[in-house]
Amino acid sequence: MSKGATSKRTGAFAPAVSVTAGPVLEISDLTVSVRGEDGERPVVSDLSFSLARGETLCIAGESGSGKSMTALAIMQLLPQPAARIGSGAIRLRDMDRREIDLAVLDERRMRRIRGDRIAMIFQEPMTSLNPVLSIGRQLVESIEAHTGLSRAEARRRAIEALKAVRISEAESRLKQFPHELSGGMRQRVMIAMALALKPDVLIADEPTTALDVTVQGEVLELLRDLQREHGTSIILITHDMGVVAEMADRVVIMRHGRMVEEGTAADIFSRPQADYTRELLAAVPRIGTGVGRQKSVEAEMPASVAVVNDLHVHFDLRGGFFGQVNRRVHAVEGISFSIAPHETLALVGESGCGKSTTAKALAGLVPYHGDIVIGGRNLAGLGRDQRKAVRRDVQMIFQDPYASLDPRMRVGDLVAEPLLIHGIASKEERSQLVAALFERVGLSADQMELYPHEFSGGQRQRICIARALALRPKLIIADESVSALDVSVQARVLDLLKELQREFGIAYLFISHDMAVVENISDRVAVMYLGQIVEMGTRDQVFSNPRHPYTKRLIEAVPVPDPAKRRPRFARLDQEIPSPTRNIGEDPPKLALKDLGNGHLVAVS
Amino acid sequence: MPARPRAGVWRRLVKRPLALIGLVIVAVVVAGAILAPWLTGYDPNEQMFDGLTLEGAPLPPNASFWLGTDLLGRDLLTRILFGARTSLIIGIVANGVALLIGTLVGVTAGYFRGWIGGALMRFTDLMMAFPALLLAICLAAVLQPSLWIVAMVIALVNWVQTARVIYTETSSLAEREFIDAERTIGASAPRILFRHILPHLLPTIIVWGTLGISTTVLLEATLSYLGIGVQPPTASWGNIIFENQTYFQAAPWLVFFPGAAILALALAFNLIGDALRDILDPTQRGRA
Amino acid sequence: EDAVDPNAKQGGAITITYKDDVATLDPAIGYDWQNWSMIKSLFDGLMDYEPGTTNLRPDLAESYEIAPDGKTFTFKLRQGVKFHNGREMTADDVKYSLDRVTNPKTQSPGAGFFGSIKGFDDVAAGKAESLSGVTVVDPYTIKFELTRPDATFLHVMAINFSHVVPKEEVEKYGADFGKHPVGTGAFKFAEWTLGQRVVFERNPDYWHKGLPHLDKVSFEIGQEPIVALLRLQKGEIDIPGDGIPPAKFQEVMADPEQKARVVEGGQLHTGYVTMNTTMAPFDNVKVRQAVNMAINKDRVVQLINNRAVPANQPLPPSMPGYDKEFKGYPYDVAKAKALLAEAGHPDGFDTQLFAMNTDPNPRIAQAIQQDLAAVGIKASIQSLAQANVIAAGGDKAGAPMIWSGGMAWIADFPDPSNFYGPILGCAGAVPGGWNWSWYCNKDLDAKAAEADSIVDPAKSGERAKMWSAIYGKIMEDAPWAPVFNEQRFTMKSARMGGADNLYVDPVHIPINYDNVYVTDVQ
Amino acid sequence: MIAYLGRRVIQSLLILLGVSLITFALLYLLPADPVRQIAGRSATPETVENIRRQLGLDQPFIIQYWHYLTSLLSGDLGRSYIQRSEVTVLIVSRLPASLLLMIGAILCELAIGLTMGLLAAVRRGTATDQTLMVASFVGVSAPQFVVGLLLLYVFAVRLGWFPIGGYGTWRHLVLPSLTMGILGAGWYARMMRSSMIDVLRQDYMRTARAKGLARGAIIFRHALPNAILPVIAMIGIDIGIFMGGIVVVESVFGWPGIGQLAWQAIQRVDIPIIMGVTLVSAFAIVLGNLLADTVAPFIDPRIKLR
Ligand SMILES: Nc1ncnc2c1ncn2[C@@H]1O[C@H](COP(=O)(O)OP(=O)(O)OP(=O)(O)O)[C@@H](O)[C@H]1O
Ligand SMILES: Nc1ncnc2c1ncn2[C@@H]1O[C@H](COP(=O)(O)OP(=O)(O)OP(=O)(O)O)[C@@H](O)[C@H]1O
Ligand SMILES: [Mg+2]
Ligand SMILES: [Mg+2]
Repeated sequence: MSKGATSKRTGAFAPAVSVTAGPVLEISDLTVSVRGEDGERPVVSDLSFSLARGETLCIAGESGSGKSMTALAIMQLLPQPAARIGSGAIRLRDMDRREIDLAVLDERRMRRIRGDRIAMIFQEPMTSLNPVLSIGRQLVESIEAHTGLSRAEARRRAIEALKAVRISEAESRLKQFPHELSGGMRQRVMIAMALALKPDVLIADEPTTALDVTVQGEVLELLRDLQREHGTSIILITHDMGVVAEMADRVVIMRHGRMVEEGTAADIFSRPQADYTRELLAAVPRIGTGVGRQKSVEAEMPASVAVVNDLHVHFDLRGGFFGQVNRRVHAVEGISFSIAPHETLALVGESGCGKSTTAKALAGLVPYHGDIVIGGRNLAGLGRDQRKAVRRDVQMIFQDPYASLDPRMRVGDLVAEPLLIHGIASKEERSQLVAALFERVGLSADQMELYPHEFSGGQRQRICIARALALRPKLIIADESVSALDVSVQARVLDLLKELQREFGIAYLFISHDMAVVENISDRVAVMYLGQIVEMGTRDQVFSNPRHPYTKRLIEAVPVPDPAKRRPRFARLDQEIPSPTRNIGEDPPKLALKDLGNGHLVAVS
Repeated sequence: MPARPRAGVWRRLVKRPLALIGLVIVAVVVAGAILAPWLTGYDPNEQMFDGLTLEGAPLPPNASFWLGTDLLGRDLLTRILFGARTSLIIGIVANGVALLIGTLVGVTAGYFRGWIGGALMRFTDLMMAFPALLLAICLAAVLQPSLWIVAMVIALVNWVQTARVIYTETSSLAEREFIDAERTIGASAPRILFRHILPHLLPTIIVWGTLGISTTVLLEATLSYLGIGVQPPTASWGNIIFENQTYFQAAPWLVFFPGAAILALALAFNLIGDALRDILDPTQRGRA
Repeated sequence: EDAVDPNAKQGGAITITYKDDVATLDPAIGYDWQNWSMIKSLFDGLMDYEPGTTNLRPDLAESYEIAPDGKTFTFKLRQGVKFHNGREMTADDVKYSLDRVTNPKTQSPGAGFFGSIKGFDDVAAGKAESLSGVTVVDPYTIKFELTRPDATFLHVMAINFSHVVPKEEVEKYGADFGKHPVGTGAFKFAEWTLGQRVVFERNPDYWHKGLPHLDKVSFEIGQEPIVALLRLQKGEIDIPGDGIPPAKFQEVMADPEQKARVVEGGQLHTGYVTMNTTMAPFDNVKVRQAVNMAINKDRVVQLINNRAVPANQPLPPSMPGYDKEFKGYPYDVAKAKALLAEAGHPDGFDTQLFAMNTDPNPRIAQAIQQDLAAVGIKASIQSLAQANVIAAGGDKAGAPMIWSGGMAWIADFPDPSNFYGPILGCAGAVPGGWNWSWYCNKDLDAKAAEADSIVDPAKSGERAKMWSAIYGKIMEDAPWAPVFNEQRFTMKSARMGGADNLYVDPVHIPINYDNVYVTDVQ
Repeated sequence: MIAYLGRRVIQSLLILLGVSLITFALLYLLPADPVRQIAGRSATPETVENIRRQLGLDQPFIIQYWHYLTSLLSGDLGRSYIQRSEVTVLIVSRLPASLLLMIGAILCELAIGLTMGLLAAVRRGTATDQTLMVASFVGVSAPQFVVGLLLLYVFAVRLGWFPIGGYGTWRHLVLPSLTMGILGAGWYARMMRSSMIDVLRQDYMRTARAKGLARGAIIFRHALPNAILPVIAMIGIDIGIFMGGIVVVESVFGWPGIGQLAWQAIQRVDIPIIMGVTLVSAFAIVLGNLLADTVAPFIDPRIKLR
């Protein structure tokens, strides 16, 4: 690799003919730095890799390792004016082997490259499309920007592109706005937009992280298909090793802005060289490994911590002339379960199926119908003070630890707050208790004086756990409590939760959409769909013998972190998940659960 | 590590040139208001014989009257200095009361939905529908104006925007996850309101407070301009202009200096408020 | 009939500006100084004044006769006078007009002027529709019977409220007659764009041949006085109706060319401070006298650019009955203090001074405030909207002191009695009345009645003397502190022609539209 | 949509009802007697009482208000005490001028404010940005009567570019609109800037750039419609502020609108006019808000009228 800086720069403007049939994209010694309050700081350092034609390169690494920055640097879309390319070259080659250095290209020329030669898909499908423009408009304009096509022709191309990403009724969809589509659909529109002009390179920055597993499967499948058809080279950024295993030809592992390891997918997974890679792989939860972790709790225990019977939660939507209630969200539609001490019940299901709502009902955050019995006392019949006392036994850990801690309070005060509210212990005792709690969750007592934003995500979640523990609850509801964390951090938090359960005998209601995690931690599993439970049983029953088609789909959709075990084609869902919103008076049909023996319940329709 | 909340606000404020200009102007005005009796040798209300020409015309700026005299032969500089008191009192009291009402209404309506919140917000809508100045004029006419009455009238007219803003913010705060988290540990409504919601509103309140001062000072000036503000001979920047406005051509200093004073003070508070908005904005914290 | 100015040119149009709206042009209702003279040009009464003077002369009446007892007035009407709608005006119209103005349904602010006509009380109380004292003798003769001899009656027949209106037009427009005025005057109403412009056109059938000179008079409304003057200087308008704004006065007077276009004249105006004689400490005459001595009137006059003369008595100098010899209270701080001490207020006292809130009144109030402070009287100023000041004045416990500016007495007609009745007599000292000093001296009321019963024009000198005595007596009691008499300074465009006194006509403010002309027409 | 509008109209009517009640009460408490103003200084007490009775002002508050409301329903705002004309006629004759002024002011503030805000946001952090923002603050902080007098002096008196006050041609409109518009322009510039900056850092803006769109398309097609929403909501509120502003601006420029009418009426407690103007203003404000809310979904399809 010659690095004559001057010749490279001129090469950007006058296409230089190179003899070798080199890669489409070649990045050499890329350094990206951001300016902060404390001066300039590199976030990507001396990064070099190349991308061959038709290849899928995965960039993996923990959060903040500089993956996105790399992608943005290629696109020349680094956040301005904070970030800039310090040095290095980004060479893009076309079929005629002319090469251009994107790192020094001026904005006007770069504009022609973007979208046309290199396209990009971003992580958040919900926010990556302009909410006020119809998707047709957004598709057509990107086609028009790079071709001389007439509006009608551009439209035809747009429809083709939508069809290519398997969006039904493509023509009428053009008129729809992003908010009228589901997350998966939006991500497919993004892909259609990116691929409409058949770019040489597609950069996908965590394209599926925000999606449900089932939808993720579909989207990955789609990417693969399209790559096969067009021979596009893909850079796929992800922190999910399962996705890496599923998609990658080659893998780049990054940490702290540097490349730690590079190799083929098979090599990385079977013969990881760097310690960090090994660590990363070890932390990945895998379906199947959870079995035998501990013996599953047998059937139902006599004294349940919590019993939920025929729980309904509805949200009324107002409309009509006088703003009367005319529609209703049937978020939770008659579910029943019980949790025993020492037991972990997992609640799984796709986004919007009512998991969080169930948790909130249990925690007393939303009004409900039906019975919730905690420690043998039915909440419905209690007065305010008694209810408060009973509620002490149920604590909750939320998905986003940052959002669930008041950012303006010191963490020590936050952990002490439940004690204060319930009038437990004197001031000195309290601070001792809090210090003990901090130590118990693996934080040091002198961190009590800090504010939430001064911690990392994993540490914050530990603070939330300490806070939940403060009242010595019998039941802790963990709503997606580890979903936002990096795999390695996730693993450590899960370990902590298990430890605490062993120690205090706490029961967990563990809510997650990640089947691998669920298999790892749960004793029993309940699968929710559209506000109802479609299957419930012990972990083994559900994972090794899933009976409901929906359960099967969920399990199948989980990518396996092993390139050798790539799944066969993933079955596509023909239609979107129906909405739990219905007009007043139209109640959804109720599913009956059938016992297949040993408490393995399955819905029959 | 980014600065802790609130710690260092002052330091960061003085680091911004525009905010610093604002602070300096406010400091000068406050000092002028406090030291007014000692700064010039004149009484603000003394109509001096040598303060007018024989034809009764005011004197332009000169050695003994630095900013000239007004139509009654009073020293304009002294009046402007004393007028600063009025403007500051109005700015602080009227605006403070408006802020208090607005915050109370906004927080209550935002946190307690249901009929209390509904009723309060409908009332706020109602007040919004009043043409503010017309309402102020009517009120000022009903309640015979004095400094404090004018302050109250302005407060009564001005709380509405604050209430709206605080309402929106409180309702979105109430939706935040950490409020749910507080509820799960059994925190009572007052505790949530005072310990968790109010501190978050503080930046907004401070910002609206500073921005509101300028609005208030301007409103007083306008009321005085229309002859229904602070009663003469008490000087206020607005009524100095009101008394002299027809002379804007013959004696431009009479309008120019107090006009510039109003502009400068309003501008100063706006600049400070704007800087505070940036500094206290939680989404800005910890960012570069 | 007085002669028409031989130099006058016929034709042309002039523009006059006003700040405030012209409220109405209904002669029974209009009582603002803007519409006062406008109405005079649209309508006529039985009597009028010689242009530019205060000399009464018959107008729609050809002649009149006063019975020796002074209680019966008979007017012979001019024949062939036509309303603008073409119909001839007759005695019935005169009677109708007076019935109308006194009828409470009309809500005329001038009804009180007709109190001496027989039957007035019944009409005012709504018990009768028609004044029994007004009789149509024949179409050209009308007779008035009064309940008491009334020397001012001829003046009353000259004020706007007695102007003659055609019944059919009043009935046609109802309450909106004031926006569609039809009279017999020199001009007829042509156009009214609310809030912007009122236009009069020459009445070709005007009975006074040769008048008016102008073809058109336009009034532009809503213009700040200062803006009006700027426009005058640019030649866009002819008369700034609100006068020369103080801010511009010196500039104008300093420029010989402009100064030449300014006409100065007296005005039937007095600016004064009322003191509530029923309220302590102003119930003590010494205190009131002290206030009179405390006010530095020269200084106040200086404040308004010397556009006034210091006053020492209620009547303005151009009013019959004005006492040139009267010295009044001198400006004497020491004496004022002594009087206050005598009255038991050696250290002064606190009180309130009300004033209207439009310039220059708050300024004048402040000057007075400073003067009072010098003798120890600490008066706080209540600068309020006109209506609020009037309300406070009409409330016995409302206002200790009021500066009359802006609401001050500009005479309705040039007769000394006009300064007495409502504002100094017992009749006005009632709740809601205009006698803001609540001064009620029964003796003087009787003397006033006596003076007003001297109807014989030959004895008018004697009557004026009596009035001088009355006002002299009033000044002894000092319910007022007269401050100044405003001078009028009317400015005109260069092309305006006509005698100077037409531009400071005491009853036509700002100018006498009927008689002025422009010089730039053929 | 229809249901939404229907509901909003009912709400608006209730608001107007509230406004009328409060204003009526305030005026009832006013320590000035309108009858005095009507009756004049020569009136006898009987005449005064007579007039009071005729106007119904001797009735208790509730009855007076009820009469006012019932005649209001038939579109009758009563007759002015001083001018003796129907208030409706007076207001209607002056409304066009005020509306014109308001439209002029809105155009001014939008044109100036949005341009400034857009420019500042796009040039964020540069000297242009700083200058524009300081300028906007000066606009926001300048008292309207001072601005008005200054503009009048410089552009009409000194330079003679525009007429010195008055009404009629577009040239008359410029200075008053500018005076009213400058205040709003300052706010709009600031709002536009922050809203634009906010939009510019949205993910979809990155998408637009990643598609290789031209700068103009990015700013005007992608950013502007998103950024303008809060500004639209402002215009509704603005009308309320304008209603106050016209009192001052109309008096400075001799503009024959309802501001002057209101001011003269307040001076002379001409209650029917004050009531009328207040109601008309409140109506305009309510209408403005309604309009702003109704327009919003056309700009942002996510907004549902509910
Ligand atoms: N706009 C910005 N200004 C300053 N620093 C930034 C900005 N965006 C990202 N950074 C910093 O750059 C570093 C690399 O961030 P980058 O987004 O590339 O991480 P990542 O590997 O994509 O992580 P993730 O998996 O969380 O998306 C981080 O330390 C981050 O704090
Ligand atoms: N406050 C609310 N008002 C109206 N609808 C609501 C409300 N909260 C939740 N819903 C609806 O209820 C349904 C269930 O929501 P819930 O949050 O329980 O889903 P979830 O299973 O937790 O999904 P996710 O995995 O995305 O968190 C969804 O359709 C949601 O839109
Ligand atoms: Mg990233
Ligand atoms: Mg959830």
